[in-house]
Amino acid sequence: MPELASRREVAAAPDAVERELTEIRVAGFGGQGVILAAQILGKAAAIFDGVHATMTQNFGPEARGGACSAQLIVARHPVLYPYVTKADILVAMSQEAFGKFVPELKQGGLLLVERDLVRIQQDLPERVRTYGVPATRIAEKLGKRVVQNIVMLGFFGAVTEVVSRKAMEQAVLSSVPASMAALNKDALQAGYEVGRACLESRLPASECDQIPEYAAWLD
Amino acid sequence: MSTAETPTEMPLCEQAPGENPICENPVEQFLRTDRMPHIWCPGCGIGTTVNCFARALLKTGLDLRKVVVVSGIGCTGRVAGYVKLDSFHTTHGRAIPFATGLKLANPELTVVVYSGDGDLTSIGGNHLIHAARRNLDLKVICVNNLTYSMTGGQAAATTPEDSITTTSPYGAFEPAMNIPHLVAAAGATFVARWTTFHVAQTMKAMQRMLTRRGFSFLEVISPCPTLYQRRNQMGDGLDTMKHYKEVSVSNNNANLAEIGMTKSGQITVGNFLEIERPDYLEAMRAQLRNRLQERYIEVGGAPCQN
Amino acid sequence: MHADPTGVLTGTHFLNGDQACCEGALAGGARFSAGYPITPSTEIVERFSKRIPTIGGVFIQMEDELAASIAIQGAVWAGAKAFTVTSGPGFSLMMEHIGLAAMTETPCVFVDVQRGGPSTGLPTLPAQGDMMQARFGSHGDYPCIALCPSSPQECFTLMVRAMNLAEEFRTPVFLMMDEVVGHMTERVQIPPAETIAVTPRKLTDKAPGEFRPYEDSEDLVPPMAHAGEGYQFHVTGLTHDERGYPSMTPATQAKLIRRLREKITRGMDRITQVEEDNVDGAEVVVVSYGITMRVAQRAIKLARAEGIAVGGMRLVTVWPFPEERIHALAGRVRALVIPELNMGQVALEVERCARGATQVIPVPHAGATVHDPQQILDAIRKGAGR
Amino acid sequence: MAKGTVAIKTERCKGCSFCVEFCPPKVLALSPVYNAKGYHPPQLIDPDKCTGCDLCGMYCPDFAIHGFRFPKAAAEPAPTVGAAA
Repeated sequence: MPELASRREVAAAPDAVERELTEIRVAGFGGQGVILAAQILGKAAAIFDGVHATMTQNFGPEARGGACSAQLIVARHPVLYPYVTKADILVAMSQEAFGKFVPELKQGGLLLVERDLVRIQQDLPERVRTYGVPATRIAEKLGKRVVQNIVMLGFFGAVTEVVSRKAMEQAVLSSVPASMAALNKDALQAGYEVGRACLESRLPASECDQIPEYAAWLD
Repeated sequence: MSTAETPTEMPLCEQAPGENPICENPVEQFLRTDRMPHIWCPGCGIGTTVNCFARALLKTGLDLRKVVVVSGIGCTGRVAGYVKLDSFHTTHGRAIPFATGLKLANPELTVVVYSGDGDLTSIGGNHLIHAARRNLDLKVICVNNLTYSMTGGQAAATTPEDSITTTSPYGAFEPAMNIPHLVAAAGATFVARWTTFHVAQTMKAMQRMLTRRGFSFLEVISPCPTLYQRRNQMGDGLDTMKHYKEVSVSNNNANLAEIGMTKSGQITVGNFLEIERPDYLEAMRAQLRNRLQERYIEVGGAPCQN
Repeated sequence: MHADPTGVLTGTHFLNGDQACCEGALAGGARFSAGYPITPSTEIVERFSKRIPTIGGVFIQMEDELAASIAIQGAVWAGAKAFTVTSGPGFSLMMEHIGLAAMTETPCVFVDVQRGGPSTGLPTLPAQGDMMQARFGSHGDYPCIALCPSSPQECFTLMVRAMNLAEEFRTPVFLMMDEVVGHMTERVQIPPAETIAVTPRKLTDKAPGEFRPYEDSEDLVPPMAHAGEGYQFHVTGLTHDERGYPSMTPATQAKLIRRLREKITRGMDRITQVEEDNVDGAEVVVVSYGITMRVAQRAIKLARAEGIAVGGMRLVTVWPFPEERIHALAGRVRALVIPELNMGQVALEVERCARGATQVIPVPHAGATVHDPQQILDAIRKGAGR
Repeated sequence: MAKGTVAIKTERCKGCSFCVEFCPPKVLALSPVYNAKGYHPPQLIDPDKCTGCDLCGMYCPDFAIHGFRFPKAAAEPAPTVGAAA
């Protein structure tokens, strides 16, 4: 089982009593598969990694156009409070989602963005590390734009330690139709490869384009 | 027994009808005789319709253990309490959805909804429309006495214009609902209207409904001498029956848009409509079998018990 | 009797509370549901409509909640186990038929996924404002059973339990969920069918003619019969005698209404389910239910970190209210803290049962989200005199 | 010679007169006597003409009267009954 919350410093009281958890926000616009991504992530943790995960999604009119988001709490112990208070990880798939949720990202947190759709125009909380992935572009190159969320999940899997690679793959395959298994597997693989290359290069996100594995998807 | 014995036959029946089987009223077997006499007023037509219903059941030869009567609230709503069948006296307006659950959970049942105009067309109007649309296999008998009787004779959706009721003391001015037109438009596959004067026709229509499949609707115009006729100077129950005889015109091919009830005008009666189309259960089974193939587990004759 | 394996999705799943509730209904034997779409309960019947044709049963989407709430009762009398689900405005529309089910002793389950109100309120956001409506919503005086799950896992287990309690007591049972629990996705373990206890319907063994549908029996729960079996029985929402016949006399009313109440009171021990956490020796006990108790647990941990002896009592069954438990508790603590997503409904009951023996501190919340644990922590501190 | 007759449960009768009015051979009339509830139940005033057609039975809202044919007469073709509009 991966070490949870290993990247993070222990937050200040009062929530220090529950620090063995990771709060994740996944956000974007309707049609990007944001909710499914969070669902798969939660499933990977709760079913295949055997830890605890609670996923909640924001319903309502905003889910049919504007910002749409899901919250996921992953923990060693049963999750009590089901919502994100301060996100350890924000996955932003759209500019609007980024703008809306970046204030809840905690200091030292992790920001994952859709490289082509999110421009980081505002100050981030201190010590936030940012990673970007051209998820939509990669998905299009693989043949179907709809797997952009799976590309993002692969990328997420590579740059965070929330769920194991194996659990992620099992979760993806058990959540998509059998006829789409191969495509989703490729999407996940592509995301992982780009993520790992990015991480290993130790380059800042803005310079990841220089990495051959990354650049290959951009032309 | 022979005709020669006739003179002694009749007094025997009058004194102790139970002692001679031939004296037994054939409808007795359908009645909860321990609840007689019933609550309906002298000259009320509801009992006459029940009489027709019992005789229709007798003629169909249906297994009475599988016939269920569901009523709503109101004078006609009390029918469920007097018929010796599995019977349910439900809430105001909701006999049809209750019957829907009964029928779908055990398709073997012959489900009769027996209620009044206020119950079925006003508070329960939406259910009437949708059951007709679904062509759910229910036999709906609507006794229409043009008013809310149980509550003391208020204006109903079916009250003809200019009628005096306790809530239209200066005469009703809303057009009365034309029920056969409504249910036909909603998708009913059998629609008829008779009056309590037309006992043989009423019985035959009931017989037809009981033996066919699909949403079947019968409106029976019936006197409410105590509350409707009296307030409108239309006499008693008998006067009303004579009035029905006088003003009724039988026309199976009537244009349903034109048969709305008026206070004292013509009453168009007839078996207006009988068409075939798949009922709800048939349509459901066909659709599910088509989509699910052998994975579909059909809810058949047996109730969906666990 | 155990569950029919056909309907049991044994295994470990990642389900939201609504989906888990549907699985609970199927495991509990439900083979009929009638519904009308309303957020945030719709996913329950969406799943049911997908699952039931391959299990053997019927789902029908009715024209409104009034229809749905009585169609299930028709199905029950035809022999099926049945339930319906709704939310806020739909729950209001179902009230009359909750009374009908209580009066006619029709075993069925009503699931209310609570959202913010009154009126249309907050269709997609949580509240726990229907607790008193569940208790007293239909007219007349009748008892009820209401269970409050606080996780998708419990939406499964408590739905099975709700189906069972309905059969055991021949009464409508409420599963009082809330939007958070309904839409929250977590791991749900569904055990093998043979380990899931299912209460069979209590049916008469008498012959037609000898059967009296509402006769007195030892446990005050009369055995029933199904339509179509030759009993030719009568069921009415009117006050009725043992034969099921209308009888509108003071004596019949008193006998019937007392029995309806008494059958639940007598069964209290089998119905009441309360979870206690470090209640012995506690200065303050937080009493809550549903999602709010999960949130409260965070506050409890924080308070303990400050050295306050805090206990927790989670009401899994809210109705009938565990009166004696609360009363006994009240005599031993400095304060009872009652957070809930309403302006203080169950707090009133706690106050009544405490009978002045302790301080009762409600932590009201208008809904739309859950409490900030800090609010509950403040109330705990106040109760502890800090 | 009567083909049939009627049986009356006088205590159920509410005196509506439907049976009297719609009897095809007009063999019934309300009796001058009262039943326990104060209604005048019908009586057979012209027994020889009764056909036992049971139209009175069909009309009766109170299940208080019904007509029946004598067994021998029942074998003969039944006359057309029912009220035409």
